[in-house]
Amino acid sequence: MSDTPQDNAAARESVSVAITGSGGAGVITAGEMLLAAAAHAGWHGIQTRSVGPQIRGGEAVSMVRLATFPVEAHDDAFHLLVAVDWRNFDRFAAEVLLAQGGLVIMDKAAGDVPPPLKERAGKILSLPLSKAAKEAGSRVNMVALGCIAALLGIPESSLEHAARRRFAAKGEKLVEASLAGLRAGRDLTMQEDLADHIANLRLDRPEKPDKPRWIVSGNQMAGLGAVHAGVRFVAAYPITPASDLLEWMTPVLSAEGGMLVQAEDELASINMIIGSSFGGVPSMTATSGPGLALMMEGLGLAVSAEIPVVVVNVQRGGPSTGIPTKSEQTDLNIALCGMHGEAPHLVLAPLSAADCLFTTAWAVELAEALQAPAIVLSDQKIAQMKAISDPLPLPAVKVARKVSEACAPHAYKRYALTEDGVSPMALPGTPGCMYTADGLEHGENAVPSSRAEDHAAMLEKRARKLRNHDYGPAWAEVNGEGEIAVICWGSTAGPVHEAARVLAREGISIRTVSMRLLSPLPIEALEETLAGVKTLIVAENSHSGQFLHYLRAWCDLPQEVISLKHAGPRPITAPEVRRAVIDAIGGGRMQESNIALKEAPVS
Amino acid sequence: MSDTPQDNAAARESVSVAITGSGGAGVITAGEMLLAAAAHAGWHGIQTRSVGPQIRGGEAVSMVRLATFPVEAHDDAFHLLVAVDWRNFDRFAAEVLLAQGGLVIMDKAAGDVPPPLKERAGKILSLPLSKAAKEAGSRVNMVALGCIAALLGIPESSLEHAARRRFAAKGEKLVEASLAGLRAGRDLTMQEDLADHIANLRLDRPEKPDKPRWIVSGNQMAGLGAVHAGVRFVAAYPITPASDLLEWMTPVLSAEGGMLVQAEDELASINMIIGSSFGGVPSMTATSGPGLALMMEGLGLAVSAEIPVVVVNVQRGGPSTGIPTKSEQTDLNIALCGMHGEAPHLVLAPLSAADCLFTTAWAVELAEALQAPAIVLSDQKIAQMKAISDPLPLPAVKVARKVSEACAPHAYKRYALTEDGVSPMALPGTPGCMYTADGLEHGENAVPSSRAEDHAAMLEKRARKLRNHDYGPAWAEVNGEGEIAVICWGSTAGPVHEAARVLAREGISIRTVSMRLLSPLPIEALEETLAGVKTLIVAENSHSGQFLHYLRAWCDLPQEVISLKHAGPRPITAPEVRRAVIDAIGGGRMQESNIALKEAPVS
Amino acid sequence: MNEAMRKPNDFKSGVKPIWCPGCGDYGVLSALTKAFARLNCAPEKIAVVSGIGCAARIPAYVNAYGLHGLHGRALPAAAGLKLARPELTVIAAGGDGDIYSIGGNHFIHACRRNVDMTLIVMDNRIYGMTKGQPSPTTEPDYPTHLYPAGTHVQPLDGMSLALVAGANFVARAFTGDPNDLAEIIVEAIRHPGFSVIEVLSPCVTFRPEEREWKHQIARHALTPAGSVAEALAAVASAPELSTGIVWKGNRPPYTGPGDQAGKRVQDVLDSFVA
Amino acid sequence: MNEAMRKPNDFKSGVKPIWCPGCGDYGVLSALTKAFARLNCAPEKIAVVSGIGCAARIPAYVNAYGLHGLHGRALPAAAGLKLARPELTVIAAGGDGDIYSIGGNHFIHACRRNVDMTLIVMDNRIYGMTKGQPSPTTEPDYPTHLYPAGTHVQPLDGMSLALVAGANFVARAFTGDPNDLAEIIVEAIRHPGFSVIEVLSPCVTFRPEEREWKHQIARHALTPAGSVAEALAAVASAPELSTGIVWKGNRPPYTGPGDQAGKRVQDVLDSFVA
Ligand SMILES: Cc1ncc(C[n+]2csc(CCOP(=O)(O)OP(=O)(O)O)c2C)c(N)n1
Ligand SMILES: Cc1ncc(C[n+]2csc(CCOP(=O)(O)OP(=O)(O)O)c2C)c(N)n1
Ligand code: SF4
Ligand code: SF4
Ligand SMILES: [Mg+2]
Ligand SMILES: [Mg+2]
Repeated sequence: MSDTPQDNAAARESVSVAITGSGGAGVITAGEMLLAAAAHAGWHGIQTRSVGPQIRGGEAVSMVRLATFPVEAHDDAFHLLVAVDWRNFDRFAAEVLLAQGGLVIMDKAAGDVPPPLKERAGKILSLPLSKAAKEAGSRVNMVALGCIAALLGIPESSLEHAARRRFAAKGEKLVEASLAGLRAGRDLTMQEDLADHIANLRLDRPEKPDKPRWIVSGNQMAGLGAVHAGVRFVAAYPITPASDLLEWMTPVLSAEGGMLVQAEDELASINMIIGSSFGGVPSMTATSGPGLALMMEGLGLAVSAEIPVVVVNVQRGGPSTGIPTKSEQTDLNIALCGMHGEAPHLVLAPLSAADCLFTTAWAVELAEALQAPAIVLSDQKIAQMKAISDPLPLPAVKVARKVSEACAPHAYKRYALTEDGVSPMALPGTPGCMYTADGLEHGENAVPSSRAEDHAAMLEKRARKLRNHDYGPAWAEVNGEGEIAVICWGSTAGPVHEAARVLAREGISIRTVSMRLLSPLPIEALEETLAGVKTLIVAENSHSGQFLHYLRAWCDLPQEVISLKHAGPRPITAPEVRRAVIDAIGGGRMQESNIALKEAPVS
Repeated sequence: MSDTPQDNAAARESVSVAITGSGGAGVITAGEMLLAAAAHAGWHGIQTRSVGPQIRGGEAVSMVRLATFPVEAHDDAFHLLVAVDWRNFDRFAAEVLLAQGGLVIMDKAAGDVPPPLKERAGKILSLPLSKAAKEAGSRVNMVALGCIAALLGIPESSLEHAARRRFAAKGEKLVEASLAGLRAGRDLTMQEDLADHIANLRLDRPEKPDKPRWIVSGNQMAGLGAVHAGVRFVAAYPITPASDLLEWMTPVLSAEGGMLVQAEDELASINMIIGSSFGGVPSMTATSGPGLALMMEGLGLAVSAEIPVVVVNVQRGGPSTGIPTKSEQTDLNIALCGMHGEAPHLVLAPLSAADCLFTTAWAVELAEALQAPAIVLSDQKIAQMKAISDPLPLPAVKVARKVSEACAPHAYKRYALTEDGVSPMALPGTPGCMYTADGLEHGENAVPSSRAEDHAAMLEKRARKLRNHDYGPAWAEVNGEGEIAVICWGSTAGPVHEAARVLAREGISIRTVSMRLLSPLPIEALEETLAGVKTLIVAENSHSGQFLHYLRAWCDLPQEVISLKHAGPRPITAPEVRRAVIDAIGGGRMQESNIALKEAPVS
Repeated sequence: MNEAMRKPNDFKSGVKPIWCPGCGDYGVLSALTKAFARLNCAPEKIAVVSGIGCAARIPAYVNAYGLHGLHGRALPAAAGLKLARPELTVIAAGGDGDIYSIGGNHFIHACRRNVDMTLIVMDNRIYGMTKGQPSPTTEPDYPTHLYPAGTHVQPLDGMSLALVAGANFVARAFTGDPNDLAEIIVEAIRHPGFSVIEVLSPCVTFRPEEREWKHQIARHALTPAGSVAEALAAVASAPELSTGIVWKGNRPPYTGPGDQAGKRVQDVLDSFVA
Repeated sequence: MNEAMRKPNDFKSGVKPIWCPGCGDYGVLSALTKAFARLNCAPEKIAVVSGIGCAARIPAYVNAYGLHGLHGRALPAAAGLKLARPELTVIAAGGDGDIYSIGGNHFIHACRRNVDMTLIVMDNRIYGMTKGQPSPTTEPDYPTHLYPAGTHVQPLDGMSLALVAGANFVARAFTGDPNDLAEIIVEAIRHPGFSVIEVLSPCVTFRPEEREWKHQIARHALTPAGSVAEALAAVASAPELSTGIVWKGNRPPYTGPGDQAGKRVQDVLDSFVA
């Protein structure tokens, strides 16, 4: 990895490949199979996709990064770009940057290479991909995948394994056809003089893992975490990019004795889960920005009536309908501050696709323990990413709501002012404790009250229970030492961790703080963690610096604060983080005030 | 005004009276008539009320403050408390504090005086109010009002004027009866030996105003400001305490050729006004917390599609349904940060009941000029307060949307990247400019785009147009000089201004900054205004300090910051502000960091 | 508590209603407690779920579990509760504004979803709690502060909508006849699936003329019809203030999507292996 | 532009639809432009307002003013526009999910409010845009990724709801018969008040079997009924895939609450004098 992305590594620890083509070409399938084959062979890696606006038949790019070490994020340039065709490639150009000197392979029939690519490419190779596919009785994506696998050095056995898994259900004929295509692709590559490029693209051998690796998406892991933690009722309304989380959950819930109900809208879904959780069943919904906006009134009720619910919000580009298929970290504001009145609640963020498992389960634990709503801020990047992972242990969460025993008539106080602020909750069916949960301000006995004293006591109780809880060390992943720290939240952790790894190898030690618990903000722990830091780089995938301003609002930050941010389809990358650190070391930029925030240059 | 509220003034510049009684007793009417009579006689003053949860027939308090100078807020104690009965008085006890040594007048039949009152009262007088009412063929509230007027020295002619205005429409018989009651009250008082108290309660003579004074409520003034500024379409859904704003508007709009449509819910109202404003008609809605929560998705569309709309949000106690009939300043968070994605927009706050006229009109001007949604954060206190005011001039706002002329087919760019970020908007009916407004991210031509470049350009455009606008001096009322400053927003301005007035007479000069424009935050102007300030007192009617944290998030604040805050039915009072200033001067409290915020002691 | 001996009073919570003296909602409260007594339900096995409004205040006055939620959202909250806790008797309650205006979408989808619970709509043809704005059932020419000259909008016909949308039991009752109302509530609760009872319940404060309803009611002018079409015709042709049960359907109640051919958590882990 | 010469093509914007090849919505677009041509509207006097979904993408493809708003909210936005700008021809358009699921409340209230505009519901019995979840019109046993074993929920009958709720013109059409559809759109636009056209519009991607609809349509099995009750009966008894106009009512359109006995701003100032 270097400052200007270029392709000059010797033996590769990490290689990035993009496959592009218009609808029906199957480039997504090819990318997923490449990942699966690599996983089988023992590599790590991730695969993501970017698609055009067409519902079907639109153009798409499949982006794959493979490595000998665990990766959670893309590199900022691709070493190999394979184009089945060039249709609307300019739509993706900003997301798919070819490394300087990188290799481009394209179908002979695809037409002209887009000019910017031409400039950067080390070599452009026109191969008869579609012709070969036709001859092999296969499809062009398989031929392309065959080429790629051969260049990268993916064992044929792993490729065959991936093809069998993929197509077995559809019959042996399809399996054979795809294998033929893969072979044709390999043969095409071998006929060319690509020695230099092959040397450059070939991956180091991986260490063989003990157990077969998993391929997981964030949405699957969030669903798994929720069901594992005991969620048995889900009500939701479909929305991209949360729908596949719901689709994963329905059958599992039905097998676990729970259920998923498709509601008529998000107002219904949030209120349905408030009802079910009032009934004692851990409950969840999943949505994305526009749906979250519709749920805020319901979440306020959950705050006031102290009813635990979990909302997994898979962020996408905003504002409004925005860019539904692309990632962004800009629902932080609404998640933190989107309710009217004083409404303390929980906000968490998974750090990677795999971490969706732990973080979602933890959210269920916290919501139930604190009788408060929890918003989990996932995002499209990790939610729909396919990531190779060691098999994940089911997290050891302790999900336990403090419930009330049966009691004498009129003795039960639903909102008793306990020391920790959590009051035992009577579940319907418990004799003697009949009460009415209320979103009107109330006294300890749950009867509505507009008295100033009751209001003050309840506001304080609801704040106290969150403030005083012991969240343990999971509030963030904290690594490294040094006077420079990079702080981030959620899915930006991936590139930050990788930048730290690269910098460490360059002999530069930095501190990284990747926050999982965003609200209540663990101010003390955070300030302790940042003690001694001179320069703080705040990295986030937003336009206005929502995270930075949130930190400023509540914490004393180090003297110099650098904001590394940009919104939209391009996430923050590891090289950007690394560059920001190097620039910060370069110095000459220290400043007294943390007002005139510097914005790190962003490519 | 003194530290421990007590009643020891000589000639009164300001006097506060509370009238309490259960439903049907008419204490609200009495308070309003007292205010009207005082206005007629040339005093200034305000009247507010507090009611119990009953829809009708519940207990109520009418709180009146009269003064020789303009007042916008209550004092923190009452010099005279008149009780028609004591039913559920404890509900209001925290809101109606008797000044130490104050006078209590009660009906003979009302039973025991609540113990805390007994301790504070200088004298408790049992009078046969209801008996006298019966004898006079009048009602008990008129008798009580007669007593009060006599004690305060309100001229009988003004009282009679108020009674005539109030009851004329209902017939001369009622007028006569009420006059009889008023006289009976006066006579009752005169029979007692109250010389000390009368001396104490009697108001200084006012300067006679040139023109007859007005009595206005914030809701009326907001409606007037909106219609004056050109709003001609309102869609809304009833909610306390915004309903009377709507009820004021319907007939006026119908006379002005506009209309008010009651929508089926708040989702409909916000989308209706988006539709009408897309059509070119300045449009508005009004709501309160729960309704605002439901409008956030719509407001996000208005941000993205750049459609001006104004939402007057009359704040009440939160979270959730909260305390619908009481005031609070806790919708700041949602108003500022309640939309998903990056959604820059306008947030304004009127500083008083009268200021609702200017601020709402200004909001219409800004929304139209910047093609963005504007939220006006009024609150129950000023919205439903009755305030005496000099006649208000209709503000000189310039409401002008930048519209597009007819143009050649396919030439029109709805979201053209202009320098100031505002793009001429074509109104339906304009030949050649047909385009589709969109909440999906789009290019200049309004066609949806998920390209990173388009997204970045539009995010920047939407932020730029707000950032670069010249808002002039109206962003805040700034007064005074000194190293101590008090900053506040919206309706807390009243008590802050009054505290400054009192302090000035005590020889203490402070700076006060009462913010009207909250978003975009005028950072430069604010920092300039605060230059040289050593101690900043941030006053707000919230539990968590929403305003303070917002300021911290974006500005470098002075070295010492003191948070003066409490939520709920009791607003911040002038004596509290004064005390915070005195304490700050007391010193010994300066501190380096602005993290370990001090909270001013609050009674 | 001796089960055989439950009385209406056992179902009163003792919390003092905020309702105006004479409000029709007192009669609904009284009928509801009578119905629970007749059904001999255990109070802890009942949940009353509501939105916001005068009518929607009813849960706190009943000695049962209650959820006083958001304006318009009683039905989804009630459905979530019933689906998660099928053994409970779930009542949803609210006013004409709560259910038919802001809650209209949940109303039609609750009818079609047909969860086994009972909805009581206390119809006073006005927004009581917010002091007298028109509701979807207000007559087009009825003057209010908001519309001194009336809304000019056709009222919504909740019963016909319920019928078309698929409710499994549809009735109208009058709060001034609490025994009859109690009987209808008993039948509605017993009837499987989603039951809708529209209760004419005067707002004596903002619509004092509704006190006259007691003289205008067409008691039991509605009787169970043989088909939805007949029920619709009956509602259309009956006098405006008719009461009675007009429809008892036989659609099976919705208890969730049932078996969706899934695997349990432990068994699904294999699917992640590359 | 010469008014006498407007052609369907004059109403195409040139923006390339994101729709799948073969999607039924192309036919709706084509019929809509035909209807505008037949009505000889000026493009700048038309506004097409929609929510979110495949169907709801239609405004950008029409050469007219368009508002592509929020999922479910086409109808209030369209009503606001029409009430503020009564001289415009306003079309609201969306899918079965957009209008009947999340937009259901606005649908019934739009019917009862009766603003003079036309709603086109492109019904494909599925959520196309979000890739195949069930909609309110999906059959209870239809398998999707979300519910492999079906939802077990009764479909919503949009036309009957429209009739009961008060729509002034109700029809069903088929996108595969664009001339007929265009004719129905022309009639709907011409008819005063709120017009509802449910258009059967196959989703070839997520419900490929709907390609068969072209063989199953009962063309004009519906004809204008004499009363709402008859119209309801006709809808109930006609074959599932019937087309035709079933109702033309004569309720006067809503143009706002009209004169509410108010004073103009300058005249109202007096009322503030103490
Ligand atoms: C989201 C939201 N919008 C508006 C309100 C204000 N509100 C409270 S009750 C009510 C209507 C009450 O009318 P109805 O449902 O008929 O009940 P009633 O009081 O007549 O019994 C309204 C509009 C609210 N609480 N929440
Ligand atoms: C508030 C909100 N919730 C959910 C979505 C996601 N969403 C987009 S379109 C759609 C449904 C589309 O179905 P339909 O209206 O039938 O249109 P079709 O695509 O089938 O034409 C959904 C759920 C959204 N955009 N906004
Ligand atoms: S306002 Fe009307 S509905 Fe509300 S309590 Fe009073 S009488 Fe009943
Ligand atoms: S997904 Fe279905 S509805 Fe959407 S464009 Fe494709 S065919 Fe049409
Ligand atoms: Mg009502
Ligand atoms: Mg559809």
